[in-house]
Amino acid sequence: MTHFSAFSLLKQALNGHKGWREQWPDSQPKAEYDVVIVGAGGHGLGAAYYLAKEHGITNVAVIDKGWLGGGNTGRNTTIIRSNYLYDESAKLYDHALDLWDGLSQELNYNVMYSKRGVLMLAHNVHDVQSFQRHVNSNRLNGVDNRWLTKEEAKAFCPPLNISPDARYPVMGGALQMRAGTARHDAVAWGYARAAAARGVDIIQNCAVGAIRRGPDGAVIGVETAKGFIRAKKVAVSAAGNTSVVMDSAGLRMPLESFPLQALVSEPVKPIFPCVVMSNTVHAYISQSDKGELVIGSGTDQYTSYSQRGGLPLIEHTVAAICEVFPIFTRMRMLRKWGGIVDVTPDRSAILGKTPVKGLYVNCGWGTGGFKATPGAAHLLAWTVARDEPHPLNAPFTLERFATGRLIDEAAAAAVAH
Amino acid sequence: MLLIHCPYCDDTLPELEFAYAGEAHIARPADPSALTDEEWRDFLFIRTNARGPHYERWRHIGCGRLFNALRDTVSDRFLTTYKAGEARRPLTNEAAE
Amino acid sequence: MTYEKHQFHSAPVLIEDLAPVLRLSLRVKPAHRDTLARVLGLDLPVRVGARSAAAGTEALCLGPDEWLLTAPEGTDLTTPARAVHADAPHSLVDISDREITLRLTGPAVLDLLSACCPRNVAAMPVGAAARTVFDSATVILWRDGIDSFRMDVWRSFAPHVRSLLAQVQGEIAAGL
Amino acid sequence: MSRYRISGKGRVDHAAPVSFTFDGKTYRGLRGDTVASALLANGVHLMGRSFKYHRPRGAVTAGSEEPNALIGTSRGPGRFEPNTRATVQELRAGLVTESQNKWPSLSFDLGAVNDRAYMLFSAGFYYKTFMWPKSFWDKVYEPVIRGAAGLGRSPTEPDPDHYASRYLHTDVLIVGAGPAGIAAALAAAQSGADVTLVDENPEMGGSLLSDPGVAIDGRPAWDWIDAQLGRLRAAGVRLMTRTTAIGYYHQNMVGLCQRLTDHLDSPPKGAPRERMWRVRASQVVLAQGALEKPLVFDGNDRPGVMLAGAAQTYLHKYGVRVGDAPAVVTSHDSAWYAAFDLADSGAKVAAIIDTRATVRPDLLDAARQRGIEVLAGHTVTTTTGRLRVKSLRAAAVRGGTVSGGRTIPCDCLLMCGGWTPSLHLFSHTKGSLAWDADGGTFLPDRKTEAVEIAGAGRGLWGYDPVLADGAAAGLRALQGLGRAGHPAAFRVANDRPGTGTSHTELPTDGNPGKARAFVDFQNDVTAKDIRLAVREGMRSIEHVKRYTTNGMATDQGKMSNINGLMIAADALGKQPPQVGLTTFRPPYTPTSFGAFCGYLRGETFQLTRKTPIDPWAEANGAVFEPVAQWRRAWYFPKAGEDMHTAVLRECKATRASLGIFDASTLGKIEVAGPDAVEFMNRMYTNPWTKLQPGRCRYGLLLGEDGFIRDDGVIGRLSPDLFHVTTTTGGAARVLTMMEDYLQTEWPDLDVWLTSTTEQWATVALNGPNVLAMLKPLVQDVDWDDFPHMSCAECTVAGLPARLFRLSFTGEIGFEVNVPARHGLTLWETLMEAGKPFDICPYGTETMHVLRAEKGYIIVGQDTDGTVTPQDAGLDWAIGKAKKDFVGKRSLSRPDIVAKGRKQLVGLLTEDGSLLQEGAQIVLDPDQPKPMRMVGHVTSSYPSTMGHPIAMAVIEGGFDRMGETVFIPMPDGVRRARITSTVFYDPDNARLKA
Ligand SMILES: Cc1cc2nc3c(=O)[nH]c(=O)nc-3n(C[C@H](O)[C@H](O)[C@H](O)COP(=O)(O)OP(=O)(O)OC[C@H]3O[C@@H](n4cnc5c(N)ncnc54)[C@H](O)[C@@H]3O)c2cc1C
Ligand SMILES: NC(=O)c1ccc[n+]([C@@H]2O[C@H](COP(=O)([O-])OP(=O)(O)OC[C@H]3O[C@@H](n4cnc5c(N)ncnc54)[C@H](O)[C@@H]3O)[C@@H](O)[C@H]2O)c1
Ligand SMILES: Cc1cc2nc3c(=O)[nH]c(=O)nc-3n(C[C@H](O)[C@H](O)[C@H](O)COP(=O)(O)O)c2cc1C
Ligand SMILES: [Zn+2]
Repeated sequence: MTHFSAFSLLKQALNGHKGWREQWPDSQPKAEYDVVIVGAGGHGLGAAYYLAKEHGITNVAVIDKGWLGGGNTGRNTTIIRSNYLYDESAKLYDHALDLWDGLSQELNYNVMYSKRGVLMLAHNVHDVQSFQRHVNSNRLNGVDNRWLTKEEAKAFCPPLNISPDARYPVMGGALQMRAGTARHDAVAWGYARAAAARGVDIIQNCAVGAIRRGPDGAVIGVETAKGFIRAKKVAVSAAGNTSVVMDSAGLRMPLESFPLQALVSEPVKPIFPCVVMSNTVHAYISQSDKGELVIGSGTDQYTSYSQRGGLPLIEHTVAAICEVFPIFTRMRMLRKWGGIVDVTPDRSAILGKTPVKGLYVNCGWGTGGFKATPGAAHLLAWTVARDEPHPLNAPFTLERFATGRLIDEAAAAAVAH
Repeated sequence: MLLIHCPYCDDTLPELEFAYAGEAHIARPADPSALTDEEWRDFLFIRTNARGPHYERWRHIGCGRLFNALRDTVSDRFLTTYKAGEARRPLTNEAAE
Repeated sequence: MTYEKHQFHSAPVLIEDLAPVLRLSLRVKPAHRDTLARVLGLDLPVRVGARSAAAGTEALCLGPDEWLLTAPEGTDLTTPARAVHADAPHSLVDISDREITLRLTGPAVLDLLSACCPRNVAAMPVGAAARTVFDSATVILWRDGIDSFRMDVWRSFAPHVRSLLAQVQGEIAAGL
Repeated sequence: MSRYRISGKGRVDHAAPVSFTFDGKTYRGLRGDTVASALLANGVHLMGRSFKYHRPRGAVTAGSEEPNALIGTSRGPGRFEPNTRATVQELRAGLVTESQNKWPSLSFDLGAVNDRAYMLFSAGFYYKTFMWPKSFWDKVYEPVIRGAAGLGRSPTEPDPDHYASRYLHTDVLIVGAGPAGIAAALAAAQSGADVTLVDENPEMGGSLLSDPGVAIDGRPAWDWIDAQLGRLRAAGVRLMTRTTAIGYYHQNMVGLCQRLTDHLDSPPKGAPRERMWRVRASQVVLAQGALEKPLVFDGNDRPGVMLAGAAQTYLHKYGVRVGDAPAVVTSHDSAWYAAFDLADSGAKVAAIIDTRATVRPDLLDAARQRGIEVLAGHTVTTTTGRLRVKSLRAAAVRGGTVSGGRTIPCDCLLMCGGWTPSLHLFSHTKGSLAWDADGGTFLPDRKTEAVEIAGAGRGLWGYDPVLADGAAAGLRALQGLGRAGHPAAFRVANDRPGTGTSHTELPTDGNPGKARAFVDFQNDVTAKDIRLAVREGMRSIEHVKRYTTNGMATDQGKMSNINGLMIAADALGKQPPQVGLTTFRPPYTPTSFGAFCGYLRGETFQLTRKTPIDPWAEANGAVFEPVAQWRRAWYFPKAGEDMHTAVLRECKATRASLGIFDASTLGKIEVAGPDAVEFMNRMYTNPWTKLQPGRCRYGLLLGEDGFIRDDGVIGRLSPDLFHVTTTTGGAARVLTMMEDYLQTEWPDLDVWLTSTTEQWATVALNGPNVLAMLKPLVQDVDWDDFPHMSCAECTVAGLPARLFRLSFTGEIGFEVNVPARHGLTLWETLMEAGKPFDICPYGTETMHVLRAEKGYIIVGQDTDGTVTPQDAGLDWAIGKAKKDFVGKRSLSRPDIVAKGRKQLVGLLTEDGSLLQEGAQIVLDPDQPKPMRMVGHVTSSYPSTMGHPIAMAVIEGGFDRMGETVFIPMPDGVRRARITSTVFYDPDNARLKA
């Protein structure tokens, strides 16, 4: 792996960039692996990287039906934060934040993690109560999050409309300063390059059709577009498509897949310094390093695997943005797209073992799993390597849906992003 | 925005007049107390989440009725809709197209 | 240069509030529909959206077991219905005050409605009615004539609907 | 008139000059000009700077696909907008425009130092650097990178314009009004079909507007267009110009954005700026035409280098010659016609350079006749000129080798790399594409919607085939409606047929590593960048796109996709169809946010529901709070009072004598029918069978998961009639949930549900004097048999009413429901009648305090979707004998019956301070973080009892009565004692009074 640095860049610039090598090879499947990971999103690639790096397991393949990073990793609004309410969630996401912090250096790939601050707006008394609850809980959990008055919020984010006459007036907000964004594609590429350098095979354009189990019920491998691949362990990290993949192993999941849309504006000079989220109005916005406003929309009401989504939702999203930031009506939308997110009944992820020996699952991140990427990857690798969950992901079991120990962030607050 | 045929109104109308109501043909157990925790979980939370033809329910604001639909979740195309209480429509070749 | 005018009618549209009438929601299963029809002295049409009228009382079929009855204030439909309740169980609820009714008339009325009604209002036959949506409000839309509609809207939604209608009215008047 | 404007030529009005400014300088153009055509008429090619390298750029197109000539425009305060395509913006009087992405000026831009260091800024360079020292990222690198973002500057003021929207249902929607679209409309408009024809341009006619020499059916093209549009208008076809089809959604729904006022000198009052049309068409015909491809060679981006078709459009539509000495480089016949037309208009065409070794003899003849030098089998290896192209270097290509270069002076360079069908909208439908090797392009293949594609949009060239194709497509659309029509035929004279070939970068004898051969002009992506991406392992075209940003600019790859694909395929050693295109996404061209908002702005952004009593509250100085969609009176401050004093006054007045409260927003559902009681038993946790008519009961509703969803007091008015109330926010949800069970699980039950929320206005009266005040106003109630938790239909203040005796405050209380139209009258009557008792109107805050003192919960505040009845201390509300009700089974799941669940208790602070709602509770305040939290404060108020009260959920709270817990706040740790939730009148003495 060529080391990336200002120096190597300069050196290559002088010789016409001829010396750069491929960041990951175009691997073809071997007959057998110790671990096969289904899904080359940030979570799956990251898990492969940590398996190799932290657990010495390098006979690993990450298999994707398309191009790596082409799932939700490549289509999310990149909001990263950890100010979740419940201890379980706050600890999980804060673990991820810790990893985000050194990720560029660790991977030798600049993922442009930007701690520009995420401001979550409160628009009514209920919001205020709920955010205070978050702020207090985060403080005692050692998670950064503080309350801003509406004037402080305006000072932090000048385009904000804090007029009391707004349909949903801003009553203040919760600010997590450590939160922010990252360059989504670079996360997938950085993990892919670092994993490949440690011997992991990344096999693209190779759909996993079925998970095969042996006579004792344990996993023996996966059936793919490129043939059967034996595997001692299989970890499914297939985001929106989890139900389909798991079904092939005979496991039915508490998941539904919905289209979630996002959009960008034409690029403009810096105008928007931070990330703002309003769950009440349904507006999520930041400005990318290239200058577009990156705006998150909601999920369509029906389940779907078509990455499309309808117009009415987009209209409402844009209207919500313009309600909170009325200076933007004359901006133009450049592109909108959709992704498929899998959602659990309690809106929290499932990360752990399954009733099938040798089969692990990481799913249900819904509309908010990008921020978890390094954390989820790290914990998935741990769980697969040791065949037992790390204490941080131990609560995020599949069993909780039978026993009732739900981790319901959505019920406690509003939608979680 | 989808166009949906309401079997009660016998009319094809815009999605904005309808609300999605989840997977269809998940009957509430007659005697929930007889179920194990796992069986009860299956009823509560386990969903087919089919990729392809999917049995689901919609509610029409117009007539206030919940009805069943078979929709391809890859193309989002409705294959058929039918009244609540009617048996699951078979996946004919025609429908699966 | 050709400047294409769009096809809006810039003729005015009239938006008025109508006086209250008696409004009842009748719910009855198909097996007992005839009984109710008989005692109410009304046809209860079975097709959703169909209307019938007799002696000043009007019935609109809103769903397979739901009719909206309207009549002049003071009409007593409850007593005859109650008389057959045991044989023909049903529910008859006074909702006179739940909605208010707007009348929308004028050559541009279809433009006005098409601003916020996703369904094809132009295709609604005269004499039909439908429960549908106008922006985020559920409304009942009655087509009384080519250019004439009534709209029943829940009381608290009415200011919103009126405000939208007024905006569109202004836009139509601007002629663009 | 400037020397570039040809007098009398074009569709502009030569008698109507319009002046405008660009970067502070005033220019004159003509009515009908775009900013770009007017600037070109003034000899101005330099219109902008590119994104990364800040290279000087001019208009490369004459349409909405323009990547370079993006400007800021404004029309007075609040009406500034960035990134407007100068090639689209029509001139209007007083238009103010500015160039972008430059400092200090467009011709001298310091940002252009990037261009000197271009070797550093290779594709993906930032992923490889800015990592050390780590602390520099936040402080130095990131701010610099972010500072360099963007093209234009954002608006900074609210927009005074408004926006509109419409739904439209039509039989046939035709997108694009070029020859194909017009022919399709003529065919489809037969037998009375409802047809809509839209075009993004101010005029219909498409490429015919740039080809006036063509004759159709014996008429010059422009006359023919006028005549056909007249016919279409007469046939009732809806013709919409300045209307862009932005997106093609499910089931033939097409979004159109119509621009209404941006071209007008002074828009009529009340006119919206833009209107979004949501069109539902039975059949769609896409006749979008084709987009011309640039050629990729070193220096192909200098101002003055533009598409040949654009030059032809400037000439014919606007009467503007883009240069005096144009040179042409092409791989397609169509650019030859542009050269001929320019020559015929007086330009001295420097040369036609064709990459093809053999060219059609008639074209060669025509060039010879005009004295134009032809270099067939040649390439362009580079250009010169800083702010405008000065010369090019042409060289012969033989057997793949380039030799014998020669410099040709020119003042503009017209390029054409062939044409790409516009497949954007078709691709939105997920229709598949097929590679056409001959044309070197993708064509529409498998369709997923009722759609026809016609004309240049499916690879046809020449007006004769295109007209025929349009007519056939229109007819098929008509037949798709089940209607018949006649086929039409057109006679075309002076047609301009053409073919061509496709290229990667043009061959060169220079150092390809140094070539600045641009593929994506705006994002400064060069051929070299694409090859580098492939070398670095970006094998998927989607990776190439994201690594290089090719196709991600505001033209969304209209200029760059195919060229990028050809180069990437070449680098990968694959055929283009094996590599494929990136995904097309809406909108077709960038579309204003305002157009998406439509009416969803300001007071109509989202509806606000108000009760019949709201006007009184407003007139009497209420402060309001939003609750779900409603606005509710929060408190009624008197002069000088803050919220705290007002609320305490309201509370005390109610406890002492009489308070009045607007409860109209409570959800109400009439549950009627012989099986009503059975239904209630199944839905609610409580038993209902024994509840007598005339009595009410608190009802608790769970989700099937066992958690509390809603609650409310429910009255049984007769054996088969229940008056159910729900929380304000829960009304719609509860009704939907009940309907769902009724229709799907229990259709056999004879019971019906009717929402009566808005039928009734509800006024709550509470306080020790309520009976004294109310009794005289009530008729038909037997007071001897009307204890707490009773209900009756009666008359109150002469109004038909439903009277409930219940209490949410701990005082004797009533809720009077009257038909909504009388709500205000009732309120005013009660206010009058209450005067002797100092009746006090109170708002939601006082209601919250009073109920909290009494330990009543608020669903959604004290419960949060994870709380069971047992957790909330509402065990008593569960009908133990009932075999089943919604949610019952879940209550016996292992973790629900486990020890240590959080339970709802009261809290009293030891120092008498007020706790914060949402404050967290611990058992050991000295532990290190992360602390183990055992619960949180759900409700907290200053009370009428002289000390604040709070409710909280605490792990195992019921077993901790009297224990002390700790609430660590930023300013110190509070100690609080766990108590019962009932702080006020625990024996209910006041209710029984
Ligand atoms: C529009 C949008 C906005 C979002 N915004 C945010 C946000 O702001 N913040 C945030 O934290 N999260 C956000 N999310 C959620 C976030 O994107 C995801 O939770 C996260 O990226 C999931 O990562 P992943 O690696 O698990 O999944 P993915 O990146 O989706 O990877 C899964 C991979 O599995 C592959 N796969 C599936 N089935 C198979 C098969 N049978 N065989 C082989 N491969 C298969 C897919 O091709 C895919 O590449 C957003 C999501 C969307 C769609
Ligand atoms: N320079 C030339 O010689 C030249 C150039 C182009 C085309 N042609 C000829 O023109 C003919 C092509 O005719 P045609 O009718 O197929 O195409 P066209 O280009 O004449 O017409 C297409 C029209 O559709 C409009 N359009 C495209 N996308 C749109 C959208 N999303 N919303 C609204 N409008 C949209 C375009 O602006 C254009 O006006 C061919 O015969 C070709 O030979 C000649
Ligand atoms: C944070 C972010 C920023 C983006 N910025 C741009 C952009 O500037 N230009 C663009 O064309 N697309 C942009 N996109 C969208 C992508 O082009 C693409 O639509 C998205 O990754 C989904 O992929 P798909 O459209 O190919 O399905 C952006 C996407 C994300 C997630
Ligand atoms: Zn219906």
